[in-house]
Amino acid sequence: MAGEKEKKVSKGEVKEERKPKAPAAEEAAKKKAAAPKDEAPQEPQVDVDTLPLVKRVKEVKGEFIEDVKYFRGEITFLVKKEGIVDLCHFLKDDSETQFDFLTEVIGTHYPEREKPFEVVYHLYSTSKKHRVRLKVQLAEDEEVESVFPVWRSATWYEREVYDMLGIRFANHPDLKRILLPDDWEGHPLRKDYPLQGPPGYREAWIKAHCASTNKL
Amino acid sequence: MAQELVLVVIKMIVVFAVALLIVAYLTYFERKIIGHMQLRLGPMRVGPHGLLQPIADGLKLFVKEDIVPHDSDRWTFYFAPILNLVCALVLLAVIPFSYNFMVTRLNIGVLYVLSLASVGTIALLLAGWSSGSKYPIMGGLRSAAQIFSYEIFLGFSIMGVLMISGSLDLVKIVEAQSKVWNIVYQPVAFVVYVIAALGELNRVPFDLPEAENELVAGFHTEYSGFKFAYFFLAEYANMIVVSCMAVILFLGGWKGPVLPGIVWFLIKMCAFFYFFIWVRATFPRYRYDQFMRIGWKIMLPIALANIVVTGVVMMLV
Amino acid sequence: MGLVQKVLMKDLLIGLRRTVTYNYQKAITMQYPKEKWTPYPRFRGVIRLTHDEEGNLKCIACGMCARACPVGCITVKTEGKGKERKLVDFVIDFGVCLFCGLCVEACPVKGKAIEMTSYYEAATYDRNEMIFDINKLQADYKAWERSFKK
Amino acid sequence: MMEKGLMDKGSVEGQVTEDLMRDTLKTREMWLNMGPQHPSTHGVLRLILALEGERIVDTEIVIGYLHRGMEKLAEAKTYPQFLPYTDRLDYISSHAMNFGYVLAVEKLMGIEVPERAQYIRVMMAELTRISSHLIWLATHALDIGAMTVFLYCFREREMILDLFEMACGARLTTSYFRIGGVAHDLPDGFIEQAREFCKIFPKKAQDYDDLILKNRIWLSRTVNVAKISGEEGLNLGLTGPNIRGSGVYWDIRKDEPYSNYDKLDWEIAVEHGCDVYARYLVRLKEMRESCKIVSQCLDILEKLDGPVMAKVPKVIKPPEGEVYASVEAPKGELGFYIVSDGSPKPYRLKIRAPSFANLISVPTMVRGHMVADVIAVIGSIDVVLGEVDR
Repeated sequence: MAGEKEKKVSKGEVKEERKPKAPAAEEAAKKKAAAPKDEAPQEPQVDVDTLPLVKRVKEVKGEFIEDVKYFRGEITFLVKKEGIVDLCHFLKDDSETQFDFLTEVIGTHYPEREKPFEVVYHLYSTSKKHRVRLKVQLAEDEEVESVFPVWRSATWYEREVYDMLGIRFANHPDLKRILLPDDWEGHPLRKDYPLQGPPGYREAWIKAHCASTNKL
Repeated sequence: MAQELVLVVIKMIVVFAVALLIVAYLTYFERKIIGHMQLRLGPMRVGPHGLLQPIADGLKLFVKEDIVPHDSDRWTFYFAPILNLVCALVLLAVIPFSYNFMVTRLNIGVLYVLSLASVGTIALLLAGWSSGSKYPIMGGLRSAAQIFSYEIFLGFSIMGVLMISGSLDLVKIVEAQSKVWNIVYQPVAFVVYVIAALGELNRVPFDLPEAENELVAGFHTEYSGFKFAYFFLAEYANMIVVSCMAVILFLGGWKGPVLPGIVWFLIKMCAFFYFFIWVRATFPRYRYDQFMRIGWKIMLPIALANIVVTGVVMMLV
Repeated sequence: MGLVQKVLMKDLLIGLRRTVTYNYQKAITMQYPKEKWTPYPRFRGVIRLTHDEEGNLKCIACGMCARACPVGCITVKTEGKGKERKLVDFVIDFGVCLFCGLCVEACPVKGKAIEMTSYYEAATYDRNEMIFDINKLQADYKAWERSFKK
Repeated sequence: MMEKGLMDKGSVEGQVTEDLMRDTLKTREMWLNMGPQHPSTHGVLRLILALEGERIVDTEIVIGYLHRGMEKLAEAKTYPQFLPYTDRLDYISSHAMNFGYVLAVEKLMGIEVPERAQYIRVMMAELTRISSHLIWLATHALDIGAMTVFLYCFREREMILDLFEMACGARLTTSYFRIGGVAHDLPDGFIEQAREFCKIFPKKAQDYDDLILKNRIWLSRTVNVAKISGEEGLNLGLTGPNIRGSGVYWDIRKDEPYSNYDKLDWEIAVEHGCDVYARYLVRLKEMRESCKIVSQCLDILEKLDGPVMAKVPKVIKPPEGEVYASVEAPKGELGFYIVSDGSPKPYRLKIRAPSFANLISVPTMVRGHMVADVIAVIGSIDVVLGEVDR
């Protein structure tokens, strides 16, 4: 966890939790006692390699898979950057997987990591009714291939990731900002981007738009 | 001579003043009726049951800022609404509200009405074009297409009536219906006439030139203040004229038992307004190409067939 | 739809019949300033501070509400520490408030030191008037409610 | 800027040039800017249309006028604090939005929600679906010109909003669901009033059918307009009633049942017309199915007693990890992807907004149609800009 984030959390929380801390801990303990009943079936030590989907993917496209995770019933593949389009094509067309629907493309920023960016793909199969998550990790200036040839909906999702995090997608037909104005500076969902916009932005906005009210 | 002139002037003033008042209150009744059809109340605030609403609206439009777009063709932009209203009001001059209550009796009344009505539509085209904006020009183009298609079968639809009565004089047409109204002889023509009238008036389901959901406000998007009021008045004045023509051509004009002729005329006219408003509250809007198709492929053949059938029957009887 | 029905415009006539029947039924409009909507008991309107039987504020100045607020529109100013903590001012900016009710839920006082009233006519001409201080937050809306309640 | 954007798509430019070559007259397409202030773009959607006469050659969609940075805000709020924000995503179906969010957090924490709360949630979500579809029908019909349908729909919607106000205290931004259950139990008299609604609604819904279902004008405006096949729809990210209008049997409530949907008896509404009219029929059927679900829930709730909140720690601190949970919102698949680092605030929260994804296919749908059809198409896919821009 980033130092900055840690600090923010502690600043906000330690003060707040002065009172409820004890009950919270109690609750947590109580929950731990009661929880295994609910959680245990969800979090058994599943051997991921026995899952049919993982087996199939590892069998055919094993060279692109770096890691497989299983959490709360969801399978996550950590995919090598070069293999993403190839893997997507396979997942879409293979008769055992049939992931015909791209649910979304997400970008995440982990500033403390060596490869700070992560692009997450959620896939769904309307015939097999199962889901999978693919992850690609990227270094600061790396690009990832667009999955636009596989699912056309990726155009917008990837534009949003670019807009919010500045991750570039190679071979994207029209990579530009989507939610923010074209002349916006910075990428707001990066962790180093301040919550209330760039410094001075808010004040300038108030000056321009709320001249009549002196307090906001 | 002088006496006659004074009489004509008085008639003119009465007809136009009453017409403008009726027009203003038509908007009120439209809002009220549509409101009630939609389980609302319509205007309620200005005066009892909102009765002064049209006057308040008029005053509001009068004092509103009069905006002229930068890219507009200035003089045409000013001229179009005036032309539209003048055409609409001038039409009222030949309408016989009863046997002797009319501004002037013209022996080619039908022709006069048809020709001036199309001039009024040109005003819409001018308005759309001169605004120098994209939505109005699309509205203007649509109204131009309407002139060409709907004017034609509007004319054809009343041809049967003219054949029966043998005159273009509106008074004579009414007199010819002393015993039986023309709607009995010409039911098909009546339906065609009503549909053509809806198209001619830019009313739902044919209100394409001003389709507010597509073209914002169509040809009068850029108009504001009193120039907008001109269009508004003209639209309702046109509604009066079209309703009057329907009453004269198909519903026996002022003919009716007991009540004086003018009262009968107004009752029939109001029934027609109600129908227009009723239609507006009920139907969706046609698309532009569908509207053209209905005009040329369905209505025109029906109107022509009606003429042929009327002719054949008249020859045989 | 058969040809006869099509020529007779049955589809259109059904619609026309529907609108004309409603024309002669009672409208469902509520004429707002004249008649007013009586909210249900749970309505989340403007927030006020409550009193105990002796007429003192119930608030113990713990600041739980301020911490629960998603937008941070509540400011609780206190004096002193520990058991001597005293409430100095309690400010809610209703220009920012979401009226979500999380503050009331967070209140640890028995019987809740803050409550959401049914008052909904809180519009103002000036943003600053939407900032309620401790005095304004004790306003009683009972009279307002009684003025239109059936 | 806008010209460049359109020209970037090489195929479009090619198309236009071809048209120019074909016509001996030198004509140029007209650029029409529809929105963000336009009567029928449902908020602040902006479309840049390239027109040839009234026919659409190309469309570019510009969004973001309502962007509030929800995802960034979420990173600064604790888990319970973000809940009222989800109301403001799709503000006409806030229960469904809450539902998606709390499901995701509960999945992350492994909380089991009490039965009674489950049924209350399902009932509220279905009432929301009806009210959302009513607004959709109202505005869609208004866009096509049938303005009376609008008022009739709102009449029934008011009944639903009354129910919401009764149970939650707010009519629109309800914030009723909590992580682990719902905020309050149902108030007295709720079940009776809800039952009355279920009884009245199918009768009142006859009004909309009378006005437009078989109306020839409505048919000519919607049938065979904006056809999109199921396969293409999936490729373009269509979900919810829109994809079911193209003959795809896909409803998350059936396929991955959450919150007791599998214990209730109802059917997926599917039509095979692939056009605007099919999407209209799907939603009409869905409203009636939802009504069925609500009355079943009411039957169960009458007998079922119990708590409406699970035992949830005061400070919600989920374990480290990431989950994706989705619900069938009225507009389509609503998903929340939450990455937790073990702190009381989400590390990353991504909202998969159905309207955003549904908009992607609009340019494909409207190509070759007329300006008036654009309105019908936007109406038929049912966008809410609060959700698109987030």
